[in-house]
Amino acid sequence: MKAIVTVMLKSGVLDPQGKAIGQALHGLGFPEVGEVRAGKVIELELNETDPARAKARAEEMARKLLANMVIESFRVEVA
Amino acid sequence: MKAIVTVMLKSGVLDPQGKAIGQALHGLGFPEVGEVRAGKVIELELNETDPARAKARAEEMARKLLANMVIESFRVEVA
Amino acid sequence: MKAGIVVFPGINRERDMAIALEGSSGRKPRMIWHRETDLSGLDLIVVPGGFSYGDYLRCGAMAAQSPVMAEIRAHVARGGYLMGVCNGFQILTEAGLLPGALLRNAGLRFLSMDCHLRVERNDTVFAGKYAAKQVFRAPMAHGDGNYFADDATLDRLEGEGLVAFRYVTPEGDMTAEANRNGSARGIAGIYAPGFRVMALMPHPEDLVDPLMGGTDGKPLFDGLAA
Amino acid sequence: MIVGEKLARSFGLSGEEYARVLEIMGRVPSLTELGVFSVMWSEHCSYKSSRVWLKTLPTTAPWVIHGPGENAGVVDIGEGLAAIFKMESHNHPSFIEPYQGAATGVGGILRDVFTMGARPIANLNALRFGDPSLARTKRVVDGVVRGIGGYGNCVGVPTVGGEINFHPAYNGNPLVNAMTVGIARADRIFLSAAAGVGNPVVYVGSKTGRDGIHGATMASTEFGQNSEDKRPTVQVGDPFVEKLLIEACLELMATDAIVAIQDMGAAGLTSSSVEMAGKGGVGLALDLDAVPQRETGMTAYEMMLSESQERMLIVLRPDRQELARAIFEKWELDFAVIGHLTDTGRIVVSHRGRVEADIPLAPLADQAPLYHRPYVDTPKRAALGEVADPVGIAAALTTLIGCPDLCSRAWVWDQYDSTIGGQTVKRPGAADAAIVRIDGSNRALALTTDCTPRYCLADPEAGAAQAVAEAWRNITATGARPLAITDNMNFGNPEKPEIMGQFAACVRGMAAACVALDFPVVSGNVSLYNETEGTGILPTPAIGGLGVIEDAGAAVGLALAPGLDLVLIGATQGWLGQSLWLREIGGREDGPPPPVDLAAERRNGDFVRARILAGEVAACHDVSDGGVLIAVAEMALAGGTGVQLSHLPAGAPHEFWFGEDQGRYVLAVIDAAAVMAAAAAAGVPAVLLGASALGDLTLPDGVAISLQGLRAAHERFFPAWMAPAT
Ligand SMILES: Nc1ncnc2c1ncn2[C@@H]1O[C@H](COP(=O)(O)OP(=O)(O)O)[C@@H](O)[C@H]1O
Ligand SMILES: [Mg+2]
Repeated sequence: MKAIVTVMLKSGVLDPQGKAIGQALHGLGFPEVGEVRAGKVIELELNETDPARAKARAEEMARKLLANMVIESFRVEVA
Repeated sequence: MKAIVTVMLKSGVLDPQGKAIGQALHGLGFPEVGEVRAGKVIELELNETDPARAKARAEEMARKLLANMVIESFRVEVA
Repeated sequence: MKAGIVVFPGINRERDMAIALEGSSGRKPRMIWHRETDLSGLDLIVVPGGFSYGDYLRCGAMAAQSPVMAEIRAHVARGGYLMGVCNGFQILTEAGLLPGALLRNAGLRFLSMDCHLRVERNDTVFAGKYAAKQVFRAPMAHGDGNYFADDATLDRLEGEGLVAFRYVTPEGDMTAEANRNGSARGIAGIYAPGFRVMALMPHPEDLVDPLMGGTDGKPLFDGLAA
Repeated sequence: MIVGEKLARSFGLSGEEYARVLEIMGRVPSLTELGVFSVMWSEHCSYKSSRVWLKTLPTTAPWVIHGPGENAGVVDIGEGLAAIFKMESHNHPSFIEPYQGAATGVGGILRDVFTMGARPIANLNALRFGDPSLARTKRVVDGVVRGIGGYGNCVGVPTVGGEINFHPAYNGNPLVNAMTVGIARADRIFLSAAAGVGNPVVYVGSKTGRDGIHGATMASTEFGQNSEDKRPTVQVGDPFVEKLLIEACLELMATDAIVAIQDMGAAGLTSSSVEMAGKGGVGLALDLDAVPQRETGMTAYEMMLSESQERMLIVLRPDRQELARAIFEKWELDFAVIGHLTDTGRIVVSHRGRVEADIPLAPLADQAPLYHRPYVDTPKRAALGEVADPVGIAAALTTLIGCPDLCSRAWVWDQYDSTIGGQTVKRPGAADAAIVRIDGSNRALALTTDCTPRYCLADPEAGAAQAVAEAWRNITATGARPLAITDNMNFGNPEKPEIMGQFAACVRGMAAACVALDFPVVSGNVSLYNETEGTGILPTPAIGGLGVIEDAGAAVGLALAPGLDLVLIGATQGWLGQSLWLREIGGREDGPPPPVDLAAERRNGDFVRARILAGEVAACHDVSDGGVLIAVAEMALAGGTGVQLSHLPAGAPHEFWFGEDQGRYVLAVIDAAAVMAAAAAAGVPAVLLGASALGDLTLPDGVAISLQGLRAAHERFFPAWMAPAT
């Protein structure tokens, strides 16, 4: 199976990258852009066939390594 | 509307970060992890109500700035 | 050559570059704020190192979209000289003025140390004061210097003699260890066809004074002074 | 939230302190007012436990322009120039989030320096970590090093030096002390005292969010089991904005627009506005609606206490407001007039048409708590007595040179841009102090950070004197003249008399050394409550030293070349108490630390500097951790040159080669006889150790140690430790 872990800064935590991207997009002629948040995505091939277990394991990986729970939150999708 | 742009390295471009994450996960007791790819996700608030237009604009942003087509590919979801 | 240095927000090696250019030419280069559009009277434009726009998203991506880039393209089209160093190299690839891209260093860490570069050809204005195949030392300081291009592009670069410098050992050999950031085929710097546009990752501008540990970078600037 | 003693306590105020708030206000304070009192009276901002002791430090010299009390210390370095420098801790944030904690620590200390008008030219750091065998320690080291590099590299200030120690006492409390040095014209120094009733108060930089609220209070309490709960207060830095802020501020400083300027550090808008108005003896009216905000619905309390990074507060000449606005807009930074100075002597904070705080400034400052905390002296350690050598000299050398406290730090400094600016004459590892030339001048600064916490634990007074002496010695060993220090006093819980005793003794030791060496304290920082679940850190008075050398080209490094004689300057008794040999080879942390003879320190150092400036010295290295043989081995490795040692010590060889007696240097010279004669004439002990030659490091008994093997041992630890798991 495949698990996709998306890691974003928690709301309220300054996202300098998102801010800079938003400003750049304005400058490029995309005035419709409002808030921008930048995050990471990690795609994992898992040797696992049960979606529920895959999801639980990927969540464990996120908590242990992929996300920095002090400032980030994550979500997991499996496919 | 919200557009989510996911940017990944093209296959064929070495992804040392993904590889390092995979190794670290093995070391942490996740032997089921196979290939790992690391990418970026950019979440955009758009002042736009038409999903098709939002998607088209976000794709334009990705081509112009958010992705470097020499090394990366992207996908856009709107919500 | 009359030189100008383009300064994007976040660029931080513009003073080092000015010192090196002035040291060889005796002339102060013009500082060009990125919103300026008049590049007339300049023979050489330098895009120096730093963290333009914080290196957010991708190094050089936002600067490559800056209005001054159109003027830089016009300058190149007129036959003007252009040099990018470090962030400048990243910006020029992002802008499509040079092929390929600079990826994260293979070891995923910032690398600040001296490296050795081999001069691949010395019949250009940039390398003319070096001997052919000469090895010189230069400090490097980057997190994303891992040169990448697809094989066809790399073959074309080599075929057309567009590789400017490669990472080598002090003896001039290409080894995995000498190529710390993992660049394809050990490429540290490249030319555009015509040899008027050149960019490289290391910083010869920080080694032009015996007091700072050597003058290995000086020939490059002497070449540009003429 | 109901304002009362219970809430006050949760904000870190004691019952007594809250009673004083009630008295000053004459009523129950509002939430915002209570917030202002609690952060202003926190240990971090008020120095309430340390102030009585800090006052005893020597802070003056003819070359000191501004001592402690300003954002940073200022010394005259000649040619009409001033060096502005300070060190500051970011210990607690770095434990909670190592990357951001260290990064924002660098950002904060940079602002302290450029707020005074200086362009920052160098960063250093002093780091202490826990037991390397713990996984947590590895994560903290990795994050802190990446954070320091991530911020410093991006703003474009070279990181040129520092120090790292490991000890289990730092397991739950790593120390991250960051130092910045800047250069300004001596007649263009900017201060923080506000003046001119009616003058606009301007906010510049980044927008305000809910970052780090109560960070200053957090830095003033111990960590307990639930320190995880304090996590949402972590701030994220934006070095890109900091870089723009540096350039914008320096551009504004080239005009006559600024009356006063102060960075927003701990306790953000509260401490910057209260301190500026307080120092100037004026009042202040703030309108929080005008504050640039990143988040919606922020309250007055949140805005006053936010520790969002990369912000400054400026009092402007009213007729220069538009000029200033244009500069900040050019640099794409926020610029907002958020208030003006008044003659009321009060800070009045309004928000959405309501007065949220109205506090008299004089009592807020004058009646801030000041504690003469009870203290007990640290008991003296019993003398060590004879310690036999279980392994021999060669084996001990290889073990010691590879141990975490002595191994190569190249893995660390290779991640810091040390050459940017094009002025770095001696990079990390090249000399005992980093040498950074001043652009456009021949002059250079010599910079170092030093402290040996195990000495301070065993004897805080001698240990702190040693820290100052080592900083002075490291600068001297390059040929530079030591001018002044900044300090960062890192200790445990001051409410414990033993900890307070360590603090008091360290201040005494520092003061004595500063006086004897003409090396005053011009700035500093105190970090207390470095304890986790009742266990304190080693007392760590980190010293940041600054010196100047008129001719940058005259500075010497430690790399050895062949064909030189090695002369040891200074007396050797063979002191093994608290030595690394005793810990790493003998398996004991024991005995008193080496005594510090300040008169000998000065005599030896002045002698060495004179020899260097006379051009008689090719390389020089001070003798510190690990003793003479470690110093010699480091010189050999730095130069890739072997040494043939010939000196046969009178006493036990391991005591001579690994003892940590103070006040010593190894000089590599061409004419040993002349140097020895000059030493004899000056009353300075000198011993000929041997000579350098290509090849191995050979001991007096003929045992040869290959440089290759030594180098492998020296360079193994960090890369192996940090190698990605496979
Ligand atoms: N955290 C650090 N950052 C940068 N340089 C460092 C760091 N720690 C140590 N160094 C450098 O390593 C060298 C040796 O450090 P140290 O062992 O503390 O020397 P000494 O004992 O002579 O003071 C010095 O050049 C010092 O500046
Ligand atoms: Mg030191």
